[in-house]
Amino acid sequence: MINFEPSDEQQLVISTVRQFAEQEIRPLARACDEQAALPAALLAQAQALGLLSNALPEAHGGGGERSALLGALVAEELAWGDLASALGILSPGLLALPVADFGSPEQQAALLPGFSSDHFTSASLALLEPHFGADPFRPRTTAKRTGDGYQLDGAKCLVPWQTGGDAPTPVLVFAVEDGAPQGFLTPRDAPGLRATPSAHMGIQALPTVDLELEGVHVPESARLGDAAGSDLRALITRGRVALAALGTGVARAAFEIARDYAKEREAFGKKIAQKQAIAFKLADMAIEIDGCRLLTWEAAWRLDQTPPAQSGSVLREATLALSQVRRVALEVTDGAVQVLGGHGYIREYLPEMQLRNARGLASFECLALV
Amino acid sequence: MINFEPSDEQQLVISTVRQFAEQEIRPLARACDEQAALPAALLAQAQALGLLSNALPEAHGGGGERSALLGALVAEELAWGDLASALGILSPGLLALPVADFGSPEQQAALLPGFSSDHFTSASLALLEPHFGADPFRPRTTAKRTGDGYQLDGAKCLVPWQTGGDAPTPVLVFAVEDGAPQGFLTPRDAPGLRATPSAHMGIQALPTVDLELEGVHVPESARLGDAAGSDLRALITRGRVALAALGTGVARAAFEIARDYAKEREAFGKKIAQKQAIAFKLADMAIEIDGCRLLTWEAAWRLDQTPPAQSGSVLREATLALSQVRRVALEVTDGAVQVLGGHGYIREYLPEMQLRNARGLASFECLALV
Amino acid sequence: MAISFEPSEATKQARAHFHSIAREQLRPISRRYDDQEHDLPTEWVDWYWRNGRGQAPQVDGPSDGFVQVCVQTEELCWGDAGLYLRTPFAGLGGSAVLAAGNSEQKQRFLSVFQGDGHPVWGAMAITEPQAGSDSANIQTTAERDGDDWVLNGTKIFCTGGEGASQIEGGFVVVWATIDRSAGRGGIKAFVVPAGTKGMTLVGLENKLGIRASDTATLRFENCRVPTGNLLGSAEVHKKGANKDAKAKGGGKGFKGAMATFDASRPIVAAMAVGVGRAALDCVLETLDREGATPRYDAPPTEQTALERDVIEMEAELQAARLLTWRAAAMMNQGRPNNLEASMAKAKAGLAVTHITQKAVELLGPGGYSKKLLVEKWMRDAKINDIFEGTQQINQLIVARRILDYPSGMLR
Amino acid sequence: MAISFEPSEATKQARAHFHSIAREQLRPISRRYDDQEHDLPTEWVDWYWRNGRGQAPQVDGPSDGFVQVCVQTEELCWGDAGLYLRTPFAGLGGSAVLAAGNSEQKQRFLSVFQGDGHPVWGAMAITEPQAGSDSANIQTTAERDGDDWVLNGTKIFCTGGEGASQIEGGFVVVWATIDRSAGRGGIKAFVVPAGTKGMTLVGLENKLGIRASDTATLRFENCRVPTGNLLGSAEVHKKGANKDAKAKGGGKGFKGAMATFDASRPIVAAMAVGVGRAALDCVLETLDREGATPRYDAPPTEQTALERDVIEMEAELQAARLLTWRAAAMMNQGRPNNLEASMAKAKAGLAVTHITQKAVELLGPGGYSKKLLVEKWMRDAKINDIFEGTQQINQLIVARRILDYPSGMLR
Repeated sequence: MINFEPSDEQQLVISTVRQFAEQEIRPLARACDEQAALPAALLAQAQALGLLSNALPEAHGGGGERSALLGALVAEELAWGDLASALGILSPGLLALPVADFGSPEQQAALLPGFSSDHFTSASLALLEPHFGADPFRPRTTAKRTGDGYQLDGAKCLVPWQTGGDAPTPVLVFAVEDGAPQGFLTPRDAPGLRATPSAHMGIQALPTVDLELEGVHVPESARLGDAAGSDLRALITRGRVALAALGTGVARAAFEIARDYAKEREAFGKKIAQKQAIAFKLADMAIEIDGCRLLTWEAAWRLDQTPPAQSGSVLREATLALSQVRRVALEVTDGAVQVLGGHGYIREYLPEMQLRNARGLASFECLALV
Repeated sequence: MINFEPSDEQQLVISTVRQFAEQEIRPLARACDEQAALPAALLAQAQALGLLSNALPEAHGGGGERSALLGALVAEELAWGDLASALGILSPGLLALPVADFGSPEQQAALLPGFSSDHFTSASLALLEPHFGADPFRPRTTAKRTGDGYQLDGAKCLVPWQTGGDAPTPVLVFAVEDGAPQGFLTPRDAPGLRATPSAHMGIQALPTVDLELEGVHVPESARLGDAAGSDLRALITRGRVALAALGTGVARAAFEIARDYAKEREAFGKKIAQKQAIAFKLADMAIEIDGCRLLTWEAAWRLDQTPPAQSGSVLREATLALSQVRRVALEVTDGAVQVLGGHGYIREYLPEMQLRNARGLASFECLALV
Repeated sequence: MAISFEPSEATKQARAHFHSIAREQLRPISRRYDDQEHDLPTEWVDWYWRNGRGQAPQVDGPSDGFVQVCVQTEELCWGDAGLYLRTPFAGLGGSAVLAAGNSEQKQRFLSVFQGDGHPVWGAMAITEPQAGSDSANIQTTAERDGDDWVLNGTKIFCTGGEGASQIEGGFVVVWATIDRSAGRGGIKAFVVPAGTKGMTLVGLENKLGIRASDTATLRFENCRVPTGNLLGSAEVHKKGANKDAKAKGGGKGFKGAMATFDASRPIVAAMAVGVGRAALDCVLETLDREGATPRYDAPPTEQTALERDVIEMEAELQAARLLTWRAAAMMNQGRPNNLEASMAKAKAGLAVTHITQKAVELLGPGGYSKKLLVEKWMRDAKINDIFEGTQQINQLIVARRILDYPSGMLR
Repeated sequence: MAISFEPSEATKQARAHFHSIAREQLRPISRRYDDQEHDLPTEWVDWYWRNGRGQAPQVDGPSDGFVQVCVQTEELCWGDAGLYLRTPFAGLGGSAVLAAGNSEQKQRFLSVFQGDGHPVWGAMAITEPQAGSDSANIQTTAERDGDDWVLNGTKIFCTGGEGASQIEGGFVVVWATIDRSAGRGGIKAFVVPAGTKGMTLVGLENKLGIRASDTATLRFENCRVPTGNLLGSAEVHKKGANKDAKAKGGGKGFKGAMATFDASRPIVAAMAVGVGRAALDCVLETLDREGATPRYDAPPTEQTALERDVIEMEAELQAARLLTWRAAAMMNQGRPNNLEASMAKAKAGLAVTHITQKAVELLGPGGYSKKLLVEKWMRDAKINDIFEGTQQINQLIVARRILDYPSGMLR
């Protein structure tokens, strides 16, 4: 039966994360952006909510309640607080979820328990590449069989690179082996791997690096899923749903700020919200944001009807949702800057940051997963 | 020196054609659309203005004052009256102008004098093709050398097909000969050429046909420009400038109707033009229309700085102008329907027709030339 | 239950049922009744009336309720929106009777739609020549005279108004003021049966699209209906009157009309989605046939403009559909959906205007020609941006809701 | 003469001259002064001041007048719009003195900009914390006290306000009311020289872009300027007063400010065009380098999304540029250009917002990173949609003009 009302359990998760976003994330958002860093305490607090742990297999200490839809609900709320913080908080999933979906029993046993603990364990995934026209589905980074493993060569960019946690986890590098992309669990200190901090217009608080891989050797056991391998298409699909949810959250946040400002601010003797040009713009924002959320929910719900390895079959729905979100998040954050006028342009208010963050959605892939 | 003011001569042409459009074209526009025909008298009156004749070489009875910019000024005013009428009035140029630009002395002597007379001489050009993804620059219709001429095979669509005039003129068919498109002056009654009347959502008053060419034989002398041939790229460039000017005229007409309606119509105790949602929409229309006109003027002006055979070098500017016009004419006519509300949707007012006409601009190429 | 996008079995079966009706009954006559504007599409009207009024097979199990109605509407309008609007339905007039009528009135006016007689139509007449979407500014008057109400005025843009006013058994619900000084509070709805003396069909509009639908101008000159034809109470609540009293009895006047719109907007939005889907399906089928199926994994710099357009069209259509279903699902739960219904209507009207306009473009000269139906769908689609509240009216309602402004704060 | 798009020889030379300044002086320090917000870009300020204030070579022959100024501005802002705004110019304050000052005032306040001393700045202070674009609602007061005017109030978003208020020789033109009951008629402009007692630099804004530019908050507390520093007449024309009198003497108050905007809007639009072109050039150069030069003759179904984007960006930019030049050319002829200047400003602001945002997208993660300047240009560009009249204010002016409505009819 078609139903748009969250269940009590879904609603509880939404409320919990919304409160966390309101009380813990949002108040720090501006300072995080200016200082280009996320406080370890924030990440630890978020970890304590057990969002990731809950989704991991029970066999490895998790709650065994994996749901892309729940992931989308969580992502929207976190990003409503702040996109960079949300990406930081969700970053352990960049390794934990692919390992849960595709990892060999050994890989799961080695890596998953750490993510089910109360401690924030940093993790990362390296997919995007810096050359013009880079194709996330078909990386140029190569993996060549060697006697005892693989040699990785190539370059990656926009790789989340947080530190912290009990033990440094490997970065999951996607490279093409015999024409098909595969993931390789690569130690951060592997010889030949060079990480250079990178800076961007937005999501400044999320530490990122450019990676160069020159003759990086990893053992055979580093291949995600071992002999069976993994499906990049499935991961990108899950990444697109996550991004769509995050973008919806950013847009909603900017919309609310613009709405509240418009109801407060006077010009020519009236609240500016009473001007059709402003009011209709706000109405369009609200409509588009709701459309984005429903598209995202649908794609996430379809993922939940599909075995993780076949997630790629939902690529169409995920892509439709993300394509709307990319447009809408940009329009809404830009519109919010516009509604605030001069105040939209200064770093005292959040819309300028939300605009910078929203613009990144067009280039992101797999910066978070559901 | 950069100057946006028409000269006295240019202004005189604008005023003359504007008056003609206002007094002769516009009053008939609705009836022409409903009856799917253009009155011969209207075409004759328009011919008597000498717009085409003025542009043709003096050697063949013309005024020798070819100017793409003047052509653009004329086209905007005619289309302000009505697009289908404008296309009908300008249709003799579809043959006359290519012959003037590329025709051999014999072709010019045979064909041009008829177009310099006071009588309307119908003419046509067949470029567009009916298959999906048809490429105007690379037609599929073929021209093969035979012993004494060429054999044409293929299909064309949206071919203006007016009758009337002293003698039926050949239709200028574009076909690929040895990989390069060339024009062939093809008698309308050539064996193997079959014309089937076609109907469209808009420009209903302009008679058009689908053409089938099966083994149509034309003599060697039918090749436009004889051995030297012609340059389709040049013609498309001139066609795009003409379309851009026509589209600007359609948009301006719809804008004015919407503006006047909004100033008359009351709702909730005020003129609807006093509502920001309507007023700002009208403002955007006005801005975009002016932008379209200036882009069109610039492309036309560049054509006038270029020998006709090299017109293709202005393809970029022509394409930029037309791409804006295609978007703006659709948005403005759709917006005019919206401003008129229920009255926009009925065939008592012109915007619904202007919307149908404007939508065609996306598919047209070389339906008129400057 | 949790969020779910799985239609019930009944909805799936209804979808298949109405899809085949659309394909077999409507599409074949689409072009003809576009060309033959104002002709009654007798094949469709008779077929529909004879064949169980299109009723879907009964299925046990949970029902999607109003969402299923949206699905059915989408299918029929995928077939032909103009013919859909000419279907012998009680229409908006029927919705008004259902929403504001008493049980006697419901029986008297609506039973004929379940009867064995000839096809009948219902319609609603609100818009007036000088009013447009400003429905509070109604000039048509109803004066009490003995046991009758006497109506005087002119109504335009009355969808289905020919059938409802001319064919016996049908009726037009006419909104008129019984006290102009009371503003909205004085506006009431009256059921005028077909053939009532004093109700004249002045003419039918020639339109851009939905030409199979009869959009009528009706004149009321000393048109008498019995007092029993007033929907709701005759009590007039003036501005500033006690709110409780308003909520109790007066809610069936102007507010009743507005409530009818809240209920009808998801259906109208579903109509739009149907037309938009027709155009999008045609594009997708053409692309498949030409071996140009759009890729969802094209690298950013290699994606074609066509692929991007199609992805945008698909996303817009689905967003419109989901917003529509959400507004309908809220009705199942009896929750107020004024905001969500207006969102759905605004989004759907705009989305399908764009989708159908784009479809014509993507299909090139063929899309522009009358050989395909896409050009017709573009003309049909535009009505969804206009009737049952224009784009602007729906934006206004949404804006008031999200800003929490009463109508006086934002006009 | 006829319509012509051929720049004069002088314009061509000026373009080349300012282009090389932009490339050699501005681009190399662009990133640094974006990072080091609020630092004075001394290299640029000193270079500009020492090297003939950027003067273009003298060329005989016809001049494009204000169009040439637009071309020069475009080139410098192609270099860096933030640094351009930090250039030691008389700025909008200078324009106000030129437009509304007498010859003694022009000499007194402007000659220093041609002098041999250190760099100086002028600025204009209109916006107030509670007013935004509503410049008629100015709260800052000026009271006559003997031979002085005494100013009290706070001004925000004062572009160039640090230099103008702090560096000797500079000045801020402050708009204040001398009679609040007179509305717009009471608003007058006062020249406050840098360092005047009672004028305090409260702070500088941290901004999204144009970070090299000093956007100041200035407080005026019993700030005294001599009566000779009032621009125009002290006469107050109340609402409904004799129009002739208004036109004669009173035109230098509020209307004077507005006239300054008409004159400045084409320049501001040209700034926007410069930033937009920087981003577009970067995309085009990247495409050329990658062998992906956009085609203008691509078949409709094979055109890439990227090609269509680039064509749209090119067309939008050129439309904005031509609208800007048209508004400037009208100034050459002394024709009123209020409509055309607002059109240019509205179009340019919006166009370059889109163009720069699109450029970031088209360049992928690289475009989003700080390795390229494109991300900065996107941040810089957005100011053009906001300052010197927001998008909405310009739409409002255009709407009033095309509807022929006085301001009371449309707000």
